[in-house]
This record gives sequence, structure tokens and C-alpha cells, in this order.
Amino acid sequence: MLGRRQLREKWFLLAPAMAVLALITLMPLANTFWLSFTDTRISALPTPTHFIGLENYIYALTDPDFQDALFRTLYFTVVSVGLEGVIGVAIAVLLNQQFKGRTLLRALIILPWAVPTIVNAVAWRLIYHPDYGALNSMLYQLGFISDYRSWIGDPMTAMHMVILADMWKNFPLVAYVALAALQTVPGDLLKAAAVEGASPWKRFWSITLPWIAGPLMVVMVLRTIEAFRVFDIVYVMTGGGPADSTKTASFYVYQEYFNYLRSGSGASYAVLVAGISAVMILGYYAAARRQSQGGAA
Amino acid sequence: MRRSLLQSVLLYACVVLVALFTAGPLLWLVTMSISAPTDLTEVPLRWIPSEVDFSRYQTLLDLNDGSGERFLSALRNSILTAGGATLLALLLAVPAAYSFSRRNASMVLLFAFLATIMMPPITYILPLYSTFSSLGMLNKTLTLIVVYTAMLLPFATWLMKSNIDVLPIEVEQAAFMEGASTAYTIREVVLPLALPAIAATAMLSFLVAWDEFFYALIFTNDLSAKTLPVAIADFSAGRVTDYGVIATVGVMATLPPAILAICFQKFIVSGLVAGSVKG
Amino acid sequence: MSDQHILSINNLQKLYGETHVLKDINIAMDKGEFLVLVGPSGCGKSTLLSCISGLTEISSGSIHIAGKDRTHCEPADRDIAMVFQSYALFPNMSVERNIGFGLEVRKVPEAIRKQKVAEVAELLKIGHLLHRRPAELSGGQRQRVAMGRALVRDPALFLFDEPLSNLDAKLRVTMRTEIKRIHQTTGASIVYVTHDQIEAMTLATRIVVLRDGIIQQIGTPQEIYNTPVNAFVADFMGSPSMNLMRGTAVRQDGKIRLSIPTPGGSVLELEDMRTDSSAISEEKRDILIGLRPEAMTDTLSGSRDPGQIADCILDVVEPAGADTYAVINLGGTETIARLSADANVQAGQTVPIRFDLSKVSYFDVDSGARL
Amino acid sequence: MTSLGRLLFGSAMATLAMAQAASAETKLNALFMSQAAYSEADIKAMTEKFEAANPGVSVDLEFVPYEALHDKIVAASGAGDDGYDVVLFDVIWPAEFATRGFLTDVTDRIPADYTEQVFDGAWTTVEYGGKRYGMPWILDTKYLFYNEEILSKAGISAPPKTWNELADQARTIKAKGVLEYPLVWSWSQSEAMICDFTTLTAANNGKFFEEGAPVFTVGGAKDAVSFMKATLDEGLTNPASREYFEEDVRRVFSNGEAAFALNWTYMNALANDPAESKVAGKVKVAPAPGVDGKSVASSVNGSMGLGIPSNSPHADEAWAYISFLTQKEIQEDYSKLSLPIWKASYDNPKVTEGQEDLIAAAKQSISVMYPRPLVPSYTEVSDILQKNIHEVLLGQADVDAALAAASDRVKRIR
Repeated sequence: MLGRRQLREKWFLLAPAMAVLALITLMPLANTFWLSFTDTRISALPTPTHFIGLENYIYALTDPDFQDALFRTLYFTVVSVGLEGVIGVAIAVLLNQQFKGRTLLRALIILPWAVPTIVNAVAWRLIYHPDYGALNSMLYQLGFISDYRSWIGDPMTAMHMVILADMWKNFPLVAYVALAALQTVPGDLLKAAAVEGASPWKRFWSITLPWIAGPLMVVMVLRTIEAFRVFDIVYVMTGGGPADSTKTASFYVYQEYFNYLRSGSGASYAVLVAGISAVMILGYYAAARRQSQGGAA
Repeated sequence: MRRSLLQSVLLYACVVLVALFTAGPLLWLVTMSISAPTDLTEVPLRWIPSEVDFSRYQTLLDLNDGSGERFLSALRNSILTAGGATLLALLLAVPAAYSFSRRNASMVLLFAFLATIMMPPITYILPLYSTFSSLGMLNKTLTLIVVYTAMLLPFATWLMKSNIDVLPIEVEQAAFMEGASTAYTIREVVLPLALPAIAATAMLSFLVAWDEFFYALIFTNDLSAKTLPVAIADFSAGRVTDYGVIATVGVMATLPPAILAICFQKFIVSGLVAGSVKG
Repeated sequence: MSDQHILSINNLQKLYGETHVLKDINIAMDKGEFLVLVGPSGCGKSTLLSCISGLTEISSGSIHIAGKDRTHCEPADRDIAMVFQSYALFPNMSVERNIGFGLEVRKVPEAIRKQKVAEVAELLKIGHLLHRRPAELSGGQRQRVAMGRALVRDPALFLFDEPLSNLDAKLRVTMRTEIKRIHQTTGASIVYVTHDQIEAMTLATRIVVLRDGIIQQIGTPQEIYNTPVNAFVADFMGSPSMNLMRGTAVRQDGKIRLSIPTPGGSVLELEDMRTDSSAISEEKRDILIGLRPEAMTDTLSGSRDPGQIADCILDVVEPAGADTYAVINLGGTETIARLSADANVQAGQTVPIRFDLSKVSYFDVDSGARL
Repeated sequence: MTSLGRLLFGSAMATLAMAQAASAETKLNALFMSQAAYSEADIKAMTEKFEAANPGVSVDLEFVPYEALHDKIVAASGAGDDGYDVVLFDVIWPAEFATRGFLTDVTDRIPADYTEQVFDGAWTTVEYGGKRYGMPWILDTKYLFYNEEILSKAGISAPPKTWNELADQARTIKAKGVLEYPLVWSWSQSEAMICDFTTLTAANNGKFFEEGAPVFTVGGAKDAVSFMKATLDEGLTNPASREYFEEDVRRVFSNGEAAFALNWTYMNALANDPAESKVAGKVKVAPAPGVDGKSVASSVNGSMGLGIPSNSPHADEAWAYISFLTQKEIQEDYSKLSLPIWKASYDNPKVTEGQEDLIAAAKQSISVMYPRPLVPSYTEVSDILQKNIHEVLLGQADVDAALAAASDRVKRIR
């Protein structure tokens, strides 16, 4: 329903935003892609760079440490987002009940999400402290452990501790979206099912969950994409240790760039990571499309 | 539906559990910030501080103290950076969102917008670093503002678009019929109507920018541009024997976003719902 | 050609992609006319209005307003004003600023603006509301503000897009009268879209009936009501709508003999003496017989025309105050007869019904076209 | 919105005002670390003296954790005029920084007679390819600190002379129930661990590279890792050592929770400061032990230097600042946390007073300081060693396999 002037305006209105994005994202993206085929290094001296074809990629793909980093990142992503989903929905269901102090709890839930990632990482690092950490002290005083443990110094637990911290900050997002979706579930439908004799559990699985699945899907995929690029929490909490057990893909690329100064090679790692992200972004797109087409809203 | 006693007990047990899980770490952070240093190194821990000590807050707010200076300049930089980027992003996002919502700009383009921020920052960092480096623009608040603007823009555009979508289009048509230009219509008609959405978008954008660490880590190197997250990372890894100081910095850095989040709780829900519930 | 017309639309086409929304629209409207576009939802009437307003670009054809080609003009340059279904008031502005918005945009000096707004407000009896916000107004008051905003600029043509559909039934009648009054006092030229055929009948000087993007009929309310060009118009206009019974017709002895089957197996035989329809020959054919409910009455009704009387079984009886409606199955459809209020009848009864064939319409069974 | 706007505007104006005020004089940006050696307060005090002596030059100090130091220097190398003018750099980086041109060659600025007056070990900190890229500033190595009280409680009269003796003493302390974990180290996956590893390798006469090829899979280096692992297995080393940095070691030791600790010079003063330590007065320092038949003492070159990044527009002022900080008198004034680079200072009572045992240990340790591999790709070599040694310490790999893996990985470096 547009006139010609309005069609022309379409581009005028978009132009500033597009210009900024082109400069800050598209050009760097293209540049990174180009770099990944060269042997460029970070240097203050004029150094010749050469086009070396797929050499970087071959190196990257045969680099077992990088593969480990990728799998670690995937593990972090899947477990972290999975837990956020389960806990987020569970808490949303709880918040959707009638009880005293509900408003207060709803306000409280948003707080972890407002805590800056770095503060979150720092706070949890203090909590996990092997000697004076609250976790050790609490578990010890409650009698769950008899000796203090090294939570982020042990490769068996370190990643899970990072996941716990990440989950604590991010479950509110899922909970809030799930709660918003829950409030659109028609009460009549649930009442009808209850009258038909469906147990609460059955009602949740066959009515509530399918109803909120759309929005939930969207936010979960969004979180997945975000979790996959995890860097800051690891940087502050563990620095990638112990024994590389928390070194994620972004951290790996960061090292390649700024520790080893191999920008060409780092770019090839970055492109590979971006490629995986791109696949997930397409997944997001599909989820969002399906959501807006079959929308419960 | 009435609940049985058992159900009530279970429900409230869950409520308490969730409240503890959510508030526990925060409460502990606050407690640490006001505990005496010796309380924090007892084994097992002393949960209730032996004395309440606000001196760390005083120190951090004292410009003449080393850590105070570091904290306050980082605070200033964070406010400037996050605020500037939010302002700029909105300035660009509103027309763009209007174009997507009312001028049939392609949804594929909007998705391309979104895809750019979903890529890991690691993909952009090096070329950006080289570019800013050759322009002599590293370690400047302005540089971070520009980068953050690009980072916030797609999300802000998307949120604003979803919100403009649900505004009554006829009001704008009426303005057009009455002879108002697009700019006039946006300014006089759309913006006042979209004010809650703008507030929500601004708030969410501010929080995202406030939280950003990676670009700030690489693009800034001293008091003049370093933002809070980087300052906190430095603080916490350096020679600080008093964990209470780290906790205090954490509490102070959390206060602005936490206050925003609590005050604009409704907006967050509407913003998120507009954003993620509707595709 | 268009000099004397306030609005003339020639060969207008509108396509959305492959979908043909408006087909070959031709309308010529005189100054001072109250033209109502009516049709079921999705018929394209709102799109047509939107095309006239310029909010929608047309695919081909031309639109002249007040003698000038405005086909490609911006809405603001068409010398028109529009009243929206939802009123489309600016929620953040006072009533005064709402009404004066068009003048404000055109940079009319404030003094003149105020005066004009006051005049219009006076006409619409909303002078005391000027400083309120739309949210503080009732539905009817908002409606008046919306009209005020249109009136104040004194354009060549007013467009009304279902302006009464958001009001409750009672207010709708009041506002209908109000709009009619304004039309009569100002002599404005109005194009008015509605899906409510009563609104169309009561307001229009001429009605345009649209269906599937095609104009079915243009005519005065009487023409549309009495001589619908096809079964669709016949069915759409009038409430209750025209009964369309399937039957056969044959010309015999200068009269048309009609046979309408009834559920019982018997056949209702009627004679139309008046008609000169040449489409009905001496060869018996299937047709649709269109009779308005008021042409099917009980014998108590005060109609002078003796008509023809036949016994019919009443399936359902619906007392409606001034009238009593009875559902009778005739010619395979449920027809409605309009009985007098005090006709003491019950469902299931067999009652003598008087058929008045003076305004009968015949339609082709397949095409629905008037015969 | 308006108040926010005012706030933003106000801050913007303030920033602008600060920027203008600064343009009146030369402003240096200097990067230091916030661990070990000089404290922030010390560096501030020195800087104030410098500013007082050099009107028109002011210095902005930036402190980052050691772990961020390398990356900051690299990242700021692209910051043009806005980068650093003076940076603190570690002994392991000149090879890389010189190769990449991040640091200015200052060979010609250094007076010839300095070469004799400063310890050789200090000079290696700033040298690569026969050129000097800064002035040594922190002459440091890891010493063995021990808690005399705990030792005497366990009936031990003399500190250990060898690492095996140290392990024996730790066993005694543990067996007598004086301490659960007598030893504490900075064995997080970090450079700090490599420093301990290097100290032990030096004690065992081990080598890292021979003719450019890694040889740390055998001999002294392997013995070092085996020793580290053994103390963990035996419960002599605090298991949390595997996530400790130097500051954690200092804290644990200062709390009296360890009998022995390996740490830098700065701990001597702090562990003996009652405000910072519960064991003040009971702390003794000695050179890190040796190994029977191989060495008498061991030490790692953990020195650091001050250099001028190549993008600094104020090289002259920066050099003046560096010269000021590294001069003998200033170093002697602040010799409690970090010992001077100047040989002569070690006989100056101002330096030696109150830390005679440290000076004695230093004289011995400095003479045996062992370098970490001086290769341009050191950062990566170190990362590889950190990961693989950490795996051993965490019980995820055995010594041979881990060192072999590290060696393979090092050979793959491009």
C-alpha cells in the first residue's frame, strides 16, 4: 500500500543504519575472510603478506586443540542453554502460580540478568574460591563435603562451574519469555483438559508446553547463538584453564590473534567459528519464521 | 483451584528455593562488600559480618584514591559509551525500523541486519582493530560508541519494528492525508506513540552496551577510555588481597543496570515479548 | 468529460502481485453527491477508497478529482480529506490540535487556524472539548473530532471509511443522522465506504455495490432496492434480504406463470400479470424468483393489492416488535415473510400468505443476472 | 531523557576539558602490572618524584594484571599517539616484540658504563639479537620462603639445601600433623607455573631447546615435572596450588597455611609486614634449592624491563622517565619489594638493612638465574607447556606422554 515517494523513502530511512552496519560489520567480515587466505601477522614493521590459499584452513582443521576447543564450546552451549531452558520454564511455571510474594519474586528473578557478565564471572570466581569461597564453606557447613574442593581448578568440574555461573545469569531471560508465553495459554483449554481428567503433568506436556514452544524456541536458539561465542566469562573466571579444559573457540581465536599474533591464521579459525554460527543463525531464522507463521500470538 | 496443604508446602518450598538460588549470590556479593577483610578469609566462612564496613564504597567514590580514580573513570567511560551508543543506535534504528514496518523494506534485509550481530565478535575484531589502529582511533570512547552502535543497531531496529508494527497505521495515514511529511509524521505522531517501546529499546540497548567486554578489552588501554567491565577484570586479577574490594566494585557496577531492570521490568517483558515472542 | 464531475474514475485496475483486487472500475460522481461504496468484506471497497485517497498506488487507469488528474498525486495534494474507521486521532494531541493538524502542516497562521477550528467545532457541537485528549472522549465524540479534522480544510471531496462501525448500535443511528445533516448543510461531496447496507440506503444519494473487485451496480437507493441487477445485489441489499426462490417460469396468456416447489411435494403456483420480461418465453425454464419479505404478508396486512394467496407452512416464527417474521421453506430455500405484528401465528401452522408480485425480480439460475 | 542528556553532555564536556588541559604539557601513558614487584603505591610515588623533577611532563599510570600485560602491549601497538609511551615487559617477550617491531631499539641511549654496573641477568631481560629494547627495572627471581616456626614445630632446624630435602621436610611436617599441606605453589595454568617449572628444571640441569628443537621431554625438565607431580600425589603440595597465582601463594603462606613457598622478591617484605601477614617475623628466605650432584641452588630469570613502544610520539620524554625509574638511587629507595639491578646497591646498607637474608639469597640466586626459552614464539611455547604440564599435575596425563605431546605441538608452531 505504498506510493512512489514512500518507496523512495524506504531507502532514505534505511541508509544511515545500513551505512553503519556495512562499515562496522560487513567490511570487517569481508576483510577477515580475505585475511584467512593469507599469512598476515600482527606487526608494527612493514611485513610482506602472501596469499597462501587454503593452507590456514588445512592447518586449522588438522589442529586437534582447535577441535577440542570447538567441542568444548559446543558442550558449554548445549548444557548451558539446555539447563537454562529447563530451569527457565520451571521457574516460569512457578511464577505463573498464585502465591504470596509473587510480584517480589518476579522482580527478583530479573536481577541476575542485569548483573554484567564480568561482574557475574568475578562474583562466581569468588564463590568458587578454593579456600574462602562461599560454595566450599556452605557445602562443608551443610555436611555435603568433608574437604574443601578446588572447583575451577579441577578439569572435571571447572567447565560445569562456568556453566552454572552462565546459567545463573541467563535463565531469567528464558523464564521471562516463557512466563509471557504462559500467560497467553487459554485457561479454558486447561480447564477443559482437567475436566477430561488429564493429570497436571499431562496437561503441561500436551497443552502448555506445545503452546509456549514457539517463543521458547526462538529465545533458546538466540541464547544458543550467544552461548557459542562465549568469551568474557571464561577470560575472567578461568583464563581457559585448568589444562585448557575451559578454553572455548572464541578464546582460542583470541589467542591466535593477540597472543601468537597470527592474524591470517586466526582469521581462518574465526571464519570456521563464524560458519558454525551461521548455521545456527539459519536455525534461528527457521525457528523465528515458523513462530511468526504459526504464531500463537 | 484450591491447593491441598501438601501442594502449598511444596509450592512455597519451591518459591524459597528459587529465591535463594536467585538472590543468594547477589546477597553474598553485597555481604562481602561490607564485611571486614578478616571475615572474608575465615575457614569456614563467617556469613554474617562481624561489623558493617562501608569504607570500600567511600574509597571507590574517592577520585583521589587510586582504585577510586580507576573505578570512577571507568564508570564515566561506561556511562558515556553505553549512553552514547544507545542514543546513536536509536537515532538510526527508528527510521530503519519505520522503513521495515511501514515501507515494506525487505524482511530478508532485516534478517541480514540481525545476522551481523549474531556472528561472533571474534570475526570482526581484527579488521576493526587494524582500521581503527590506522586511523589512530584506538583507546577512544568515540570508537567504542561507534562499534557499540553497530552492535546495538540490529537488535534495536528489530525491537522498534515489532513495536511499530502494532501501532495503528491509520493514525499515520491520517497524518499523510493531512499533508504531513514522513519526517513530520515520525516526529509528531509515531514517536509519541512509540515512547514506551523506545524506552524499552533504549534500556535493553543500554544494558547490552554496559555489559560489553570483548571490544572494550581490545580497543581501550587506559583510564581515558577503559569501561567498567575491563576495569573490573583488571581489578579482580590484580594484586587485591581484600576480596571485599572486588565485591564492592561488582556491586557498584551492577547497581545501574539492576535499577534500570527493576524500574523498567514491565518494559523488559513487553520488549522481550515483542522481540522474541513475535518473530 | 470530467469537468462537471467532482470525482471521476476511469478504468481503474489494482493488482497485488497476481491478485486482481479491483477490476475496471469506472465511477463518475457529481458535486454534492453522497456516494456510498458498499459490499461484503473483501470486495475491494476499502482498497478503492484507499486508491482514491492516494494511500494506495493504482496499477492502471486514472483518477480525477475536482477536474484535475490526481492519479499520481500524493494524498496531501488531492484536495481530499478522510475520516478513518478507527478515527485515527493523534492520541498525543488535543482535540484542537487534532482538528487543526492539516492547517498546522500547511502553515496556516494560528489565528485563522483557531477560528476555523472553532467554527467546525461549533458545527459538530464539540466546542467544549477542544482542550481534551482523544483518550478522554467518548466514541461519538471521537467520531465528531475525526469529522472535524476533515471538515476544517474544506476539501473538494470527503472520504469516509466505515466511520460508524466502531460505535454501538444506538450511537450509530444518531451519528448516521448527524452525517446526513452535515452533508445537507454543507453540500459536501462524500465518498463513503460501508459494509452495512442500511447505512448505504439511508445515507446515499447513489450507491456503488462492489463484489470481488467488480462494480455490480451503481444507482440510487431505490434503483438498487427495487431493481437489483443481479441476485447478489438483490441478496446483499435489504434486511432481511430478498427471498430468492428457485422455481420455473413460463409465459402463458400474456402472464407469467410461476411454479415454486414446497417441501411437502406440492407446488406453489403464482401468476405475474404485470411483467413484460422478454427473457421469459413460452418455453418453461428454471429461474430464481426474487421477492422482498414485505411482498409476502399475512392476509391481515393492510396491503390494498389483493395479490395472490396461498397456504404455507410456517417453519419458524420470529416476533420482532413492529413485524413478525416467519420462515417458510419455498423453492428449496428458507424464505422470510413479513407478517403483521399482531398476526397470531405459531410455528408449524399452515397460514394463508399473500404474495405481492408487483415488484418481483427474475434472475438467471446460473449467472444470477437479472432477466 | 533531559536529565540523562544533561548528564551525558556534562560528562562529554568534562572529558573535553580534561583533554584540553592535557594538551598543554607532554603526557606519557605508562603501562605497569598489578602483581609482584613494586606496588602501585610505590610506582605512583616514584612517578610523582619524576613529575616534580620534570615540569611539563606528566605520566598517566595504567595497571593491568600480568596475564593481560602482553596482550595490552600488542593491542596498544596499533593505537598510534594514543597508545603507551612506556611499557613494562617480561624477560620472555623481547624476542617477539623485537621481531614484530613493537619496541624501540634503545641501545644507543644506554650509557656504555651501565653494562658493567648492572647484572648480566638483568641485561638479558631487555636484549635480543645484540640490541637492547629497554632498561631492566625489576631484577627478580623466585626464592624459597619458609616459615621458621612451622619448621621448628616439626623439629627441623635448617632449611632444605636440595629439593629432595625439601620434600623430606614437608613429609615430616605433614606426618607430625603440623600442616595438612606444607607446600604451596603458583601452579595455575599460567606463566607463573612455568616459572616454577623452570626453577626446578634449572635445579635438575634440564634444557628446553637444543639447536631449535625441543628437548624438554627428557632429563632435567622431565625430572622437574615428575617432582611437581610427586609432591601432589604425596599430599605435600596444597592441591589448590593448581589454581593459584603468585598472590594466592602469598596469601596462603602469609596465613601460616604453608611451610614452604616459591615466590618473587616482593613477598619477602609483605609476608613480614604484620598488616599483610599473620606470620610476620617468622618468614625466612633462601635461594631455591638445588639437586644433589647437579646444582647448589636454582632460580629463574623473572626480570622485567621498561621499554618504549615504537608508536610512542614522546620517545625522549619516555626515555627520561625510564631512566628516572631505573636509576640506582630510586631503586634503592624502593628496594623493599624489588631489588635493584645495580650491583653496587647490594652493598648499600639502605638496601640491605632489614632484609639481609634476602640480599644473601639474591646474591646467590641472581648468579644462577636460568632463562626461559628465548624464542620469538615463546608465548605459544609457554602456552603449550602450561597446558600439558597442567594435565600432568591434574592427573589427566602421565609425564612422558604429556611432554611428548607438548614437544610435538611445539614442533608444529608456524
